Amino acid sequence: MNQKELIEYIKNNFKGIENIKSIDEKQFSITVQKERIINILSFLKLSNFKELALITAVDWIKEEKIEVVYILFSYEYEQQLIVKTYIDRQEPSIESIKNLWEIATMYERDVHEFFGIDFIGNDDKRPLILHNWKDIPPLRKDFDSLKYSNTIFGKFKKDKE
Amino acid sequence: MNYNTTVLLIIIPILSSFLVYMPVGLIKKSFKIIFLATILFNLLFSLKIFSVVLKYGNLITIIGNYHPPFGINLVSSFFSILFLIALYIVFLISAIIFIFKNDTKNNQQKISSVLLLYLASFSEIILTGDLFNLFVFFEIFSISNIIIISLKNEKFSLKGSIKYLLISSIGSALLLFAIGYIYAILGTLNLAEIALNFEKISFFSKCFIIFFLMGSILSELEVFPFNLWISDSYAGAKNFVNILLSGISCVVSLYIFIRMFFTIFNYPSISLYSYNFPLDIKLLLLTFFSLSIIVNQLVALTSKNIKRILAFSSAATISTILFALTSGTKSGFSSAILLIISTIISKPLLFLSSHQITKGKMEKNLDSFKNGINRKRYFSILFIVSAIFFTGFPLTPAFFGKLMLFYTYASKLNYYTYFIIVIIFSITVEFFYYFRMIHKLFIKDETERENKNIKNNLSISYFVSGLTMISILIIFFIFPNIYEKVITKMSEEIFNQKEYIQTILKLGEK
Amino acid sequence: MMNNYIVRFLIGSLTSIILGLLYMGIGRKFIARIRRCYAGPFYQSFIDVIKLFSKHSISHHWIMDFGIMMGFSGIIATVIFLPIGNFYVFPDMKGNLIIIMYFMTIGYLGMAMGVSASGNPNSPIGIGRALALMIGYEIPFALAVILLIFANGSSLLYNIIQTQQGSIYNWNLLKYPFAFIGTIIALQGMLGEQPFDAMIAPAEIASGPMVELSGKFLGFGFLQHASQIFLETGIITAMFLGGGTIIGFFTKQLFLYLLTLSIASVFPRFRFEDGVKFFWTIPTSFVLFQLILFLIKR
Amino acid sequence: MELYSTKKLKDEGFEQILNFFRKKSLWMLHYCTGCGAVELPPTMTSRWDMERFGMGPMATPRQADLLLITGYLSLKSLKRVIYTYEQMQNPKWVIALGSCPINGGIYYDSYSVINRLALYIPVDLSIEGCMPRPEAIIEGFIKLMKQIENGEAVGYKKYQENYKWYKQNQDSVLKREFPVLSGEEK
Amino acid sequence: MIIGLLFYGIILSFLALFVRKKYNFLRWIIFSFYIFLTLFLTITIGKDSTYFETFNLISILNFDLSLNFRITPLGWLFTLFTTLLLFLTSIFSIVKNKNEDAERLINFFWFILIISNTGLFLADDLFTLFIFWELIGISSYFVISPGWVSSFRAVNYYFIFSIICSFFMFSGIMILYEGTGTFSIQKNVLYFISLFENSPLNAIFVAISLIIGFFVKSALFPFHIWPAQAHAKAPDDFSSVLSGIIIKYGLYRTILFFIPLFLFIKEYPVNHIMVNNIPLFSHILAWSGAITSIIATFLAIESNDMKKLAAYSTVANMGYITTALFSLSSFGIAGAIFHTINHAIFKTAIFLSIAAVKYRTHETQMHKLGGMAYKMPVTFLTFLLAIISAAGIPPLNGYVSKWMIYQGLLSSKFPFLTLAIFLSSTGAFMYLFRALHSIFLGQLPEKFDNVKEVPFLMQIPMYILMFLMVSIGIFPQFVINLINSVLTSYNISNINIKNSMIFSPLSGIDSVKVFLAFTGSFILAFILYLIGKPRKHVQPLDTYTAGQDPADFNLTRELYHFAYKFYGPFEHMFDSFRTDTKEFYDSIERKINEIGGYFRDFQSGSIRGTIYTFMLSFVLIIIYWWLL
Repeated sequence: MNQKELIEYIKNNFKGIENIKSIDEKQFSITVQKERIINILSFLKLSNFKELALITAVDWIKEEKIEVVYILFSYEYEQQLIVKTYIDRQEPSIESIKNLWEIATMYERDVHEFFGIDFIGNDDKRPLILHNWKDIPPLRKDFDSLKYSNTIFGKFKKDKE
Repeated sequence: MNYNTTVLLIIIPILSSFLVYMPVGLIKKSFKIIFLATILFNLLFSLKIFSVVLKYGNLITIIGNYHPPFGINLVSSFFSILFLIALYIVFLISAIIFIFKNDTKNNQQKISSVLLLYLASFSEIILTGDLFNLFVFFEIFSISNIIIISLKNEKFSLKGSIKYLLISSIGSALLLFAIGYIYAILGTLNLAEIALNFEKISFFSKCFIIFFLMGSILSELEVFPFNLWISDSYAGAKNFVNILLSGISCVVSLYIFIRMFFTIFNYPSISLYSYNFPLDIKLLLLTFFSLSIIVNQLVALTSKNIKRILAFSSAATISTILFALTSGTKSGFSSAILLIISTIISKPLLFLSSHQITKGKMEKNLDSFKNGINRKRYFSILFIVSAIFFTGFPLTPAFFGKLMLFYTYASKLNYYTYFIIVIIFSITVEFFYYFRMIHKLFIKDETERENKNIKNNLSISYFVSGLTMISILIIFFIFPNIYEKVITKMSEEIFNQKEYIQTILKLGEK
Repeated sequence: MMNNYIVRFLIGSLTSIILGLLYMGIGRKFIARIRRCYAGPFYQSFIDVIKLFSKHSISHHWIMDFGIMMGFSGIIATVIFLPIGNFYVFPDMKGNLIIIMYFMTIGYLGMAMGVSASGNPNSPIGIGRALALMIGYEIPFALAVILLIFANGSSLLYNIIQTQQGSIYNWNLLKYPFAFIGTIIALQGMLGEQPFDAMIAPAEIASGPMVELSGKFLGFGFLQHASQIFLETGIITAMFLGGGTIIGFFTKQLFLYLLTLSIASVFPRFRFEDGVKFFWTIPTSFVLFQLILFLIKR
Repeated sequence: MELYSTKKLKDEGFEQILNFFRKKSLWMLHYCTGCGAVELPPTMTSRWDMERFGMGPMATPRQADLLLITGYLSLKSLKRVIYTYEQMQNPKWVIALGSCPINGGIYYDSYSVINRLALYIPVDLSIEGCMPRPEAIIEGFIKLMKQIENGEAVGYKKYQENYKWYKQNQDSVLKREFPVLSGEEK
Repeated sequence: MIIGLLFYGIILSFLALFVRKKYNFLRWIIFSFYIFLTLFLTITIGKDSTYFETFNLISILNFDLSLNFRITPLGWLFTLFTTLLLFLTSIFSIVKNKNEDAERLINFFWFILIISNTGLFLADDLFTLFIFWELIGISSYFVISPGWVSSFRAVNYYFIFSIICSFFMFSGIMILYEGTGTFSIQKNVLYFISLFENSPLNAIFVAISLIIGFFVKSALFPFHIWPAQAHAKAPDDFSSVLSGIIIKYGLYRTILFFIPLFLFIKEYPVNHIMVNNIPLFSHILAWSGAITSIIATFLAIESNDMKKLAAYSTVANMGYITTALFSLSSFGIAGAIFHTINHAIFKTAIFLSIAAVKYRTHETQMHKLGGMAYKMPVTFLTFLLAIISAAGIPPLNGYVSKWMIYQGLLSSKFPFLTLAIFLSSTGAFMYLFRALHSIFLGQLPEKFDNVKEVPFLMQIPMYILMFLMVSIGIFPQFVINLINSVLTSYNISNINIKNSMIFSPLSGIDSVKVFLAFTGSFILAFILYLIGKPRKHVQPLDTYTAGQDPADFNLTRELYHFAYKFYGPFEHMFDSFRTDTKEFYDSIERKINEIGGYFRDFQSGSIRGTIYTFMLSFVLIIIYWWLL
């Protein structure tokens, strides 16, 4: 099944799927509402999009939205499917897909650390990469990294002036 | 020398075994007094006879004025009287236990009469000079044995007694058959007469006689293929019966074996040679007895019930004694006597003390021995001392017995010497399971509830009998040369058959 | 008499240290040459030792200091019994082979005790490997020693050397060639060179026993290794190459050391149990074959 | 920021002689932190051969005198570098390769990469270049040797004298109690 | 006077039984006082072998059984060093047995053991030898397992083996007695030698009966499992006696009988198969010793329990001694006797230090211990010196006897035996260091932080043992003079010593010079140590962990101690041919039980069955008679 048939197949099997776009002949993306994310992902997993490559997020500060991105890959069709959902920015929370894919716990823990998204059902909230981090999640747009670096690491600059 | 009163030793017990039923005067428990009186009489009277024998040598009692080759006569030689005294002592001890402690109040009267019959029968067997007389009292002896064993009327004792009944009846049938055959050939039934012209008869008939006579007493001697009745009867019998069985019945059959082999067949110089099948009787007996030693020891090692262990260890010791006797030399005989002495004394003691130690417990297996040392301190010490005496710790009579045994088989340096390995195996196994039992006494028993209220009701009779036995053992330990004189005298008497025949037949002609 | 011994003792021990370091320096240059680069000057190890003794050091317990010192003194004490050329520290005990073999174990025991008191698990793992390897290479070496003792009827190195005097043909090397090959392989294990250096594998167990040795303790380790080179090569020259005069003796030692280094620089590392298996099969069969030949001939 | 004057802490007399030997046998701790580690193999092996100067890689900090920081240091690796540095024995020297340890380099604005290594451990010599080539590294080594020879390479003494200042800097970065950007100064 | 001593000992042992539990240290003081008395007497009596004493027990049935004693140089030497070591262990056990539960019984049987120990060595005739041999068997059995259930399993092999060997010896004595008519050792030994000429078959039977005792008691190849079992369960201070002294009895008796025999055959090899001029039979024994030492060494390398390790090392050392003894060269025999003494000394030291560690930590598994040296320095020093002398490293006493053993073996041309001994002595170094590391060095677990040194009374024997090891190591000539007196009594050529310089056919050593060399080099090392910059003390956990702070991955000192399966990969090399002899004996035991069980069920069969068997067996006898 090449990409077009796949897109057709998904379009008429599922409702609540907004714009399906094919990025290139190996990749295509769909956007889904937040509530339907779980059963779409589980359906995709069954129709041999076996591998969850990545979970990440994008902070749209203007639209007050955070976009959660799931990248799936299927060996059979050799297609990469990008599933996007938009959640509210103030209290970002979404269902955890821990029991679909084991690896999801690690990705969700990472995204939680860098974007502050609360994944319901995944209670592993320990810091993963950052060391002794007390501020707001760093990859949020409203986080000013230069100011942070200057305040904490830049002491020598002040002495120089 | 003619001494007719020894017959009293037999008549009095038979008489009193009937007297027991008639209540004498007002005393309700009169049978107890009669019972004890007869035993004491027998003991004292045999001591008197012993003093006479010491003075005049062998004594002959002629019954009904028929002179020996025809009539029945009793021979009380040094060897037989001493045996009798030893057995009377053991009988006295078991009688004390039976009378004072026994709880089955009602049929005590009946049992005492049976015991008295038992007493009469074994004293007659030892004293008799006549083969048929031997058969008759052997019958009474086995029957009374059966009755005693079946006293406890629970599964094991009944099964054991029936087995014993069957085997001993077959044995006595064989004995009867042998008597018939001897009477047909030699015409006489007097032991001395048979011994005199035993050489003349043909080889085949000699083998015939030996086998059938042997066959009858083998079952008594607890030799392996024939001792199938031991495990049930010993396990089932009451305590005082065990003492009787282990102390007296084995020793009596041993006496018959010695009397037959050494006086009648004149064992060491027996000529059993014939053209077509030379019979080396010594090798036959040796292999037979060593097989029975090994098997008995193995069964003793692996069985769990205390009584069964002690039973099979006594069976093994008796086969060792037989093993020693078959060597046919003086030192072999003296080692046999030494082992007999140690069994007569320590074996009943073992039964007695083990019974007391396992008194409170349900099943009488090895674990019931646990923590014996501080539960029943007196009896455990009794058990340890008697075990040490029985297994032949250095300087005890059994040790000298084993010393002599090794010496007998070492001296000849022929291919018989290699039978020693059987003895070594049996000693090792024996040491092992006796020390396992002693070791169990010291082990703390976890399952035992610490209820201090088991009053240590030390029954006097057990205490007294234990004490007497221990004192005998200690005396033997401290003054070993008591039994040295006894053994030398016995071996002289046994080994010259001529003197035995002369005392009977010469007197007869005169 | 007393000062005579002290002087001889100093001569014996200092030559072993100095020459040992010298051999190490030359060895490093030799290996560098094989790797097509120019290692530092030949006196580089002297500098290293002095630098190490100039550094501060840490120790976890006085047992660590005592152990390292004992290790070093064990090796020096063994060198005392070694014939250096034809000079003997103790004239009346001219190099007793069995004493030397047993004295070497003091060096191992001392070093092992010191480093295992340091508490770092890497060092006992290294020592365990070293001891297991030791039981490996001791067998061919012991067989060679037995062969020579049987051949010369005396376990003194002095007599073994005497029998090899004269021309090159009566060197034990030529009389018992297989035994020599076996011993050379055993020497490889004794010095802890490449195929058998599982015990100080820098990559796996962070240089094994020497993981906690800093400053002067590492200096002791260096000196011990140096005199160990001098000792082991010295024994084998005495046994097989007929230790000649002072100069001849040193050149033969250097030749042996460079031989082991050339083998070392081309071989990867054995796992230590395969090393032991190797020792018990190949070199032992060489020396065994030679021994059997000798026994048949006698 | 000149907390120390090299003159005050200069080695004198006997130490000066020892420095001659220390210079000739510098042992480098084989601890590759950042992207500069790839430059070291050529310097060690036959192409540039630092063994000529008696320098060699050592497995444990106990045995090493020279700590090579090869590139940027995140907070977590800074913690390990400080722990290893303290395990090394005096006299010890630190060389920082690349521009990141000097001013944070291309990660100047990153929230986890430190901007200046000198604040946390004394750096004796920094070799610029976004990963200097082996020739520059060898040049740096020779410069350090000269410094050691005339007794100026005294970073370790400086660390001992101003230990409190260094500890304070390290704690300010590693053990922060309060958020940084929320405004209130710690 | 000896009989007075023994009699007095028996009275004391019964007396000690009645001391109440509260004053039980008094019981042990009486005990050690008695041993001191025996030690004092043995020294005062001295070595004149004319001293003869007899005590007539009984004479029955043409046997005159009497205990008679004679001081032979060999007997005297063995009594001296065994009583000395027993005295030291008894001092150690005064404190240790304060709160043991069954110590009243242990004391009583240990008393009997001491009495029979002196009795055995000074016995002049075989009957006394057998009586004390039997007493030792029984009393050591009861001391090892006084009422503990678990230890019966461990001891039953020891018990069975010792009974078998004592009764085989009994039959051997009887055959000899029949020949010579008396029990005295001298006559019997001569008769034993002459027996080989006229009736070889019985001579071999007697020889085997005596050799089995030797094999069992000194735990040689087929019987090498009982020490490990018995030691693991025995009370700690007794295991030092068990492996220091009790294992030597078999050896003593063999020296009495077999050395004169083999030397005689060596001179007049009439019709004996000679293997490079020593009798084939002694060659086999030498090889059995070598095999035992190798097997025991590899078993010791694998064992994880420190007492089992020490037990296996005892078995290995017994292997050396047998090999040296049966190489029949003068140096071999002298080396064997000297090694027995040395082995007794350093093995008691090892076991006492292990007992001290166990007294404080109640733990015998080596991987659970660690770092004891930091808390118990004296015990550590004793253990260290004991290890050095056990591995035969020069300055201490082990190397002199090992060197003599090598001289003996090499001078009588045994290449492969020397190789076997060399392999097991390097192996010895392996497991001894492992014990040193995992018990005393490495990381001290948290739970043993408050472990203190053992009380002073326990340290006295350790100091004395250390002094003994060092002094014999430096001045071995005192002990060698004693051994020479023993050699002359067996007219073997003496070892020539010129004040601390021992000459052998192959080479000579001067142990004073060896010690000087070692101290000189140690001083050199110490000077170098002072030259270097002063060192700084650092906490045990502050080690190189590749930069990771130990507190981060909650590393405790116990986890950080590497001791479990120390030579894991090395052991895997021998997986293919690993036979477990204990398994072999268990299978025999199971087989015996099976047969016994078969006969037992056979007994309690049905009634009808009994009759059939009765008749069947009767018929079988007749057939058997017919075949015969």
